[in-house]
Amino acid sequence: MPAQAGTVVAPEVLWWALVPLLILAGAAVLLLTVASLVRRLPEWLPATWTVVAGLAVLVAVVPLWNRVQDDGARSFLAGSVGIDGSTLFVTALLAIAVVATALLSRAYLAREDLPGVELYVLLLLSAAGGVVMASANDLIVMFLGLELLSLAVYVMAALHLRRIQSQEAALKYFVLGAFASAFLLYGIAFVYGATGSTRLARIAGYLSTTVLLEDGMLLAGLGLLLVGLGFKVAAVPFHAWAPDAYQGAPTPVVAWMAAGVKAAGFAALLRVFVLTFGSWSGEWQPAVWGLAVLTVLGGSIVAVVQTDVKRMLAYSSIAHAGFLLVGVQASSDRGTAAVLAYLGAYTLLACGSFAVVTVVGGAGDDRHGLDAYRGLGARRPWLAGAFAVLLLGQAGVPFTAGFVAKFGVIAAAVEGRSYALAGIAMLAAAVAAFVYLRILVALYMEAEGDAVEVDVAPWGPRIVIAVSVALVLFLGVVPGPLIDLARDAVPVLVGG
Amino acid sequence: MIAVFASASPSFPVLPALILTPLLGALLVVVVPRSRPELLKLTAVLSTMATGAMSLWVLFAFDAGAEGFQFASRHVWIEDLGISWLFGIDGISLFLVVLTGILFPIAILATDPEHDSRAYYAWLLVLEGGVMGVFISLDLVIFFLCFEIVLVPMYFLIGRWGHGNRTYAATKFFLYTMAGSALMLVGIVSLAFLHADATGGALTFDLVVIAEAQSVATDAARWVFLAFALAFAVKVPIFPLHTWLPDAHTEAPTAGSVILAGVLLKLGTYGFLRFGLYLFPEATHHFAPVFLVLGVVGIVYGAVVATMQKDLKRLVAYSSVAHLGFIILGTFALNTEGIEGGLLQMVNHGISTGALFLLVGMIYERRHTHQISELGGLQKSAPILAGVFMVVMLSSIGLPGLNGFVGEFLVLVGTFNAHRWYAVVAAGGVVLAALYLLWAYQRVFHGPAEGDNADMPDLRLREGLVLAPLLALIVVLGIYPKPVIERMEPAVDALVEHIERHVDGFQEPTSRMGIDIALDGADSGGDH
Amino acid sequence: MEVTVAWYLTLGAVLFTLGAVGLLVRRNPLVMFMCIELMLNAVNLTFVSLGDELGDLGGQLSVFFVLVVAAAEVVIGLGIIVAIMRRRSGATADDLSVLRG
Amino acid sequence: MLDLVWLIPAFPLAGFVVLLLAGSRLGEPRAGWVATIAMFGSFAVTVGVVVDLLSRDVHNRRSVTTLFSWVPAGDLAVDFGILADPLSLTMCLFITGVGALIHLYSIGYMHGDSDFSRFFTYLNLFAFSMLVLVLGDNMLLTFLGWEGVGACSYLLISFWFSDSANASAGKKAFVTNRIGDWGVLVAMCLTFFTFGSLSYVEVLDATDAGQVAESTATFIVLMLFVGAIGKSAQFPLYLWLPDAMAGPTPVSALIHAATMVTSGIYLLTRVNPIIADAADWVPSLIAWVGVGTALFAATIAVAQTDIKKVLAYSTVSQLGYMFLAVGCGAYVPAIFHMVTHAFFKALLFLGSGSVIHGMDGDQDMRHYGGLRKWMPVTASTFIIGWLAIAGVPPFAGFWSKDEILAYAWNESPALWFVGLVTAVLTAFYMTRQVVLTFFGRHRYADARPDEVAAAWDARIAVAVADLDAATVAVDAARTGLGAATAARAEAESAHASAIEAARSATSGDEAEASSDPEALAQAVLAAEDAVATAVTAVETAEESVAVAQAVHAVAGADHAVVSAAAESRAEVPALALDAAPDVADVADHLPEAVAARADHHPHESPWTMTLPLVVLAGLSVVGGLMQLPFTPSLKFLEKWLEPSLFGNEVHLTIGGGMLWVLASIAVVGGLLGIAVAVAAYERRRIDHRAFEQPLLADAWAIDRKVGDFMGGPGRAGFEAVTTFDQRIVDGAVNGVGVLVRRLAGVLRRFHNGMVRTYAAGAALGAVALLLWFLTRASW
Repeated sequence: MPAQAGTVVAPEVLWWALVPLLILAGAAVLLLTVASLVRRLPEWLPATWTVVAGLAVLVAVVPLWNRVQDDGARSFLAGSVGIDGSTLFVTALLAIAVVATALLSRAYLAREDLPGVELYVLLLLSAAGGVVMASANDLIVMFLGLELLSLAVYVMAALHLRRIQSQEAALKYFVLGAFASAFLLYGIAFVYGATGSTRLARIAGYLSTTVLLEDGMLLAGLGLLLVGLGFKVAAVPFHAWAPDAYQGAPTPVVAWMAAGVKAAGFAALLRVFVLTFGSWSGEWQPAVWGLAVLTVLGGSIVAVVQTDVKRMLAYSSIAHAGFLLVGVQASSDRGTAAVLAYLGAYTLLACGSFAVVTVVGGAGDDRHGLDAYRGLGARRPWLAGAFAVLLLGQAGVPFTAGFVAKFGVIAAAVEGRSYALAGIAMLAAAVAAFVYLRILVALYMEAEGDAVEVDVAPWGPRIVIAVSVALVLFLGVVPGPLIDLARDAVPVLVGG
Repeated sequence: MIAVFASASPSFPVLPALILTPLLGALLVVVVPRSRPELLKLTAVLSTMATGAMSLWVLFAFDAGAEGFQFASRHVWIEDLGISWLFGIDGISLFLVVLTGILFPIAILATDPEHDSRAYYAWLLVLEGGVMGVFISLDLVIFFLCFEIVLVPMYFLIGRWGHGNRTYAATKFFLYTMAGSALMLVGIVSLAFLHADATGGALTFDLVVIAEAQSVATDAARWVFLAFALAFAVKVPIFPLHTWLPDAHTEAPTAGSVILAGVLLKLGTYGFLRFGLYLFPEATHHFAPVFLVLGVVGIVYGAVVATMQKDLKRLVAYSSVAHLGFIILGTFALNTEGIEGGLLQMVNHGISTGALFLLVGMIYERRHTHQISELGGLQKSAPILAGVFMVVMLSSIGLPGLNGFVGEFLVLVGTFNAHRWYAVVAAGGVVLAALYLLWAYQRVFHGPAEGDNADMPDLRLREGLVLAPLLALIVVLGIYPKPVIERMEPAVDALVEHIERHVDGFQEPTSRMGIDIALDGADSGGDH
Repeated sequence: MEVTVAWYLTLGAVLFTLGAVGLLVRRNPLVMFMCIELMLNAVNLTFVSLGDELGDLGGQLSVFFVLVVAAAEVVIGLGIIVAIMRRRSGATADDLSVLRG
Repeated sequence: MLDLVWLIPAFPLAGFVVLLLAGSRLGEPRAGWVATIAMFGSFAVTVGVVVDLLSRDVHNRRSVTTLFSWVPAGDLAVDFGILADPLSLTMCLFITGVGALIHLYSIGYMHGDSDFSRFFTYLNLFAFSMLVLVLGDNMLLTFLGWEGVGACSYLLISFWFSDSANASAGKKAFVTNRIGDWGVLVAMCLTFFTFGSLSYVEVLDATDAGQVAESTATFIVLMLFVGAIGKSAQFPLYLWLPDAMAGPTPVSALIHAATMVTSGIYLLTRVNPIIADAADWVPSLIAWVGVGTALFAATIAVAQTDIKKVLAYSTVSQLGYMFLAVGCGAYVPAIFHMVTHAFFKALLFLGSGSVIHGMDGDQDMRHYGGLRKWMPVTASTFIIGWLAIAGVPPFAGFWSKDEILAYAWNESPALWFVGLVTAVLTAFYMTRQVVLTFFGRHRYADARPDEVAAAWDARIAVAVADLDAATVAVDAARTGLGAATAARAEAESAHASAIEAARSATSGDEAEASSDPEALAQAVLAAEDAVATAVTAVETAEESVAVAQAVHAVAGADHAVVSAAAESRAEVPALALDAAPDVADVADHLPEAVAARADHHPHESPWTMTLPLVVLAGLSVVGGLMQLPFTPSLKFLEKWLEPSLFGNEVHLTIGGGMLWVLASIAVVGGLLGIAVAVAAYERRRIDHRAFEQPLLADAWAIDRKVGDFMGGPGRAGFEAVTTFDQRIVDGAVNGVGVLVRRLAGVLRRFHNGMVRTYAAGAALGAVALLLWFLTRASW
């Protein structure tokens, strides 16, 4: 509604809906201020603070969830921000990722003896960005959230001051990220031009009510949006940053990239394409189909020849993105629910896996070659066992959360009659399985060789690993909760 | 109608117990204190024995006359997708369950792992749980879950306790079979959705419901069938998808080979029956010629390749390819004799080949080689071992009076009734079977015994006790298979009727009085 | 002749392309970085002209957000570049290829 | 008694089980007795059943006793039932009877074998399988026995497995039989397909009622015939039988002469109604294959030297007769000959076994001769068997063979003629065998050709050695002489100088008379002595040279003689009929073995072995009484078998007179064969080598050729398939893996670490996406 001259309509604000965001942002700001005021902060404080913040968000989400389930989704701030099931679901995932990353980081920073506060502040901020993305009902807001998220992560990637790889990763990530957000922005501009608004609800309404005679600008906008978001979720061919960034960035940060950033990215993807441009799915589905195929195949195949475990996991995360795109491509409620469920499972898998990598990486964070894992099964049965479970989970072996996730997206694709896509995805999964098997072989079936002793995992990573493994198995056997939550979390657009 | 669940589920949920007991055992094995290693094997043996006992109880409690599924039980798993833990047993799965129940204790008792027995036993128990799940689950997704999960324990068993080129074999096994079943998942889901669309009902993966409805359009059904068939064909394995088998069998530890040959290969053949014929009668009938040809090729090809093997274990592995060719042949003959013959062969092959692998393993323990050239004249030093080997070998050759024959003959008769010339060629397989096995026996047990062969110790009591039940079965099933057959018959008849009901113009190909084969076409495909 | 919105859009597109191509052809991180700024500003131009075309404030408003974001990016970007230059002065973007494969 | 028919197979089965469980504990000879008693028990029951059956009227002589249901699957319902009818019981009679005798015999024959009990275990198992074969009331049960006997034959042929040759022989037998079994399998499939049943009663009655099409019947019979060929060792599947002789002799007698090999004939006789409904050319095919095999095998038997090989080929030949009979629709004569053959061929085999036993395992007839002196019982019984098989009236063989020939004439004179020739050959080679074994010189102690050759080589070696030694001696002597002569010359010159010194001293002026003449004289004398000794030395040296040369001359002469003799010595014949090869020249160079054999005396076998011989001999004499051609009333066997033959028995259309002619021709032919053999081997009027052609000895080289093919192209083919499996089939699988890796290798090049490359990739993707979207746009 264009503001009428003279009167300023103060947009209503649903403060309760903003609680998670406020917690995260507030925690970040507070932590920063305290840190800059107090000389010597106790080493444990920042991490604990962040963990508490994350848990607080988790707790806060519960009543909001119930409320949204009861009286439906809401939109406020002149319809530019909304709150619905998906918002809260993704927020929860982000919170989990934050907690996990924080738990990993403390041990990590101590081991690498790096300055202790920035990482947490940035983590909280980027999480806040993620929440914004997940609750954006306006393309510009979404862009802001995305930038907040990304900018923080760029810096986090660069945080390991003594590793040139860390800075290189950060630079690549940054340059390409900025490049991509330019595309995204340009796309937003076109959509704005074509539909006269950046509000998702208005766009959707406009598209459903009017027949565009000239849809060139809109389609171009769609394409550019797809580029921008495709970059965030590391879809081939916009994925190139991911392997390098993953390999170079500090491992806990990688956990956040894999879990948090992906979740936020797909949340945005769903809101924009499935939700807003759902009526135009005929136009963009084929494009996403192509992206999905490229991504799932590219990720799996290139992973085959990697020797650095971090890099392997990076490519596998690309393959996972491909699977998620399969769900997006379905452009249906089932598909959306499947994507959300997949994100839930993947968050666990990623946090757990990178927790293990953090532990094995050892001082200097550079022991990521396959031979670092050789014979681990004999030396550290529990660690290796946990990693094995997580890897099998990523491979989508039955009775792990990974299978439930894959099953969901495959079902969605089949329901949408995309049999070929489903088939290709499954075959790619078989290829990817080889990668995980290679690691398993190293863990269990090869002589120790000259593997360096892995030092005992501190309690932080231990908790992360234990919890994620437990949940991966639990959700594999009792997937009900995850699937139901995801189903109830399907986003809805409410006009402002 | 198969749909009716013949007997109301009993008070004690025996079928879930068949799965849970071994898994529980696995858990126990994992938590056995480090200080009491001797408990590991005990726990494993006891839990498999318990499972075996339950399977036997099922066998005796089984209502022989009734068709349809017994001991049925249902627990919802994912309501949203209509997936539930749906279990049931009929004459088709009954004996495979029993076979599993019997073979696992034997495999565990027969040999001890060289290292890391905790994980070894745990994996074996998980394996048993998975296999049981495959044989008793009547929900497509649950079936797939078990079908897939089986790979993991087997992968570790081969890769960690195998010999020689074990990692290669294990990885090949895992990837080959996983790739094979990748499309089956798509097939399963597609089938469920197609069924839901056609019937307008809710999404369900209930095998019986979908199969009885036969609501899916012919072409779609054929495609989905192919997706299933690929998975099963790899698992069986059908020529030319068999090459993972010799590697896996050869490198696997003895227990692994026994289970692999005895039970795991049956996953495929069982799948063809339960999820091929039953779900897709039309498609099965349509593609039957392909599988018949591949079956015959497998019989001859497997035998020929087996003849030339230099590694005893590899030889036995290739003999499996030939035997499973017979099973495929019988299955796709689409008549009672053939299918029952195939079923019998599944059980028989499990017993005979399982026993063969045990014996080869025992020879390996003594001589530390599988190379035929390094063995010879063992009958002198180990007459009892040789005698047992002889009996098992003859049963594998299909000597009448031993278990191998009845099934083989039923398959031939059934196939002949349906597709004459396939049977004529397949019967030639008996000659080759005699050739490669007798030749192997001659090179291993006959002739002069030199070096270590001369003083190789004979069978120990424990080994004898392990083999005894198998030998007993070999003889009993050869002389008196009636109890087995009559329990299979209702289910098989129902299955054949099911096919007749749902394939236009298809009649069970049976014998015809006073037929003049010269006038009767070269191949009486069964449908007129 | 009268200048329609199409011209502005075309100009924006041209600038955007220029920026993109520049990023691809230049080695100096700083210059690449400026190219990105160029792209963002091309978008700004597009926003403004479209907003004007639609008679809607949204377009102009967006530009402010974009400017802020661009500023933030400058800070971050320069920070990272400086951090790298401190260790390897005069490094071009292509020199930074330790991570590959 | 008929309801106890199940006891017939039960006895040997029980024996088998007992021996299996307790055999080694029972040990020798108890294990043997257990087995033998089991057989006699079974025989007794059989007799009882037969008596019982005889007491019934003719149409009531077929009874089926169903023990339990074996394979009830779908339409196929196969019972474990016993069909007791004249045919099966006739088989049982001689299987159990002859079998019992052979068991008894084996107790003696296997004496001292380390695997004594294992042998009898197999033997009983075989008897059981054989009885199941004939008693089975359906094809499948027959097949059970059919394969069972095959397996037992395999086990027994390779009984002494440590020798690879035996093992191979067993394997060969089993596999070759399996080829035949393939035919039976197919036949059973078709039978079930046609009749929906495998039970003889149903199938045969249905066929008899003409409910089967000719083509079907033809195919069934052909397939069964393939099986029969395999089991009854007819051309071309006869190859395994000669090798089967590797087994212990009682096995050859029981399995490879009397019982198992006749099951082919039994099977065809059993299904005679189907043959009757088959195309006309089928019976003649059977007849021709039969008679052809008969002649073929007979020709080979002529040239064999291994006593058991002769009998083996003779068996093949006799079985040919039986097929000839079946082909001519003469089922009764077929069975008749089967029974008589069981008598005399078992007798002959056991006899040969006894001989081998007495000759310490030597099976080469060339080393026998004149054994009747040491083995009276064996000899006399063997001779009876010989007369029986040679077709000399009134022995059993004459009647059966003659009847077959009569039917052959009835079918076609050509068949008859070939059969007749075979009969002549039979008489010939059997006579040859008897003569070589029991008559003529006892050649066992003879030096064998190889030994003689060896001796000669040794002898020549010695001569050469002597000659060389002499030459050396001569040279030595000559050098000695030279030395001596030189010494003498030296002494003489010393002597001369001494004399010179003395002379100058005496004839010199007084002024130098200082030297002492005495000393000089001494020197001269000493020199003279030296000369004298030198001279004697030379003389002795000359003598020794002479001696050495004399010795050399002698050695030379001897060498010349020996080599000459070696040149001119007569080739020692492999079969020295007239006299032992003359080895006077080399007597003391023969290997010890010869001397050892010289004082060896073949010995008669223990009673356990001779008793069966006597009994069988008796049967071979009177066996003909079963079926005397003179009047129908004397054709007991024919009347007895009638119920099993559904009146498919062909009836002779030729008159009694003609029969007499044929019979007499046959007899004359037989006598002729005998006469020739006697002339060649006993009287030695004819050179026996004329008959022992190498090609015949090599069995027409067929076996060898087949072996070469199997070892050559056959094996190569199998190898090819195996390589195909590794390279192509498995190669494809691994190829996929390689492919993925290659692809990945290509793709990873894009990840070259340069941010600008990445950006370019992304930009390209963006452009592609844009273009794609814009193509779908409407302007």
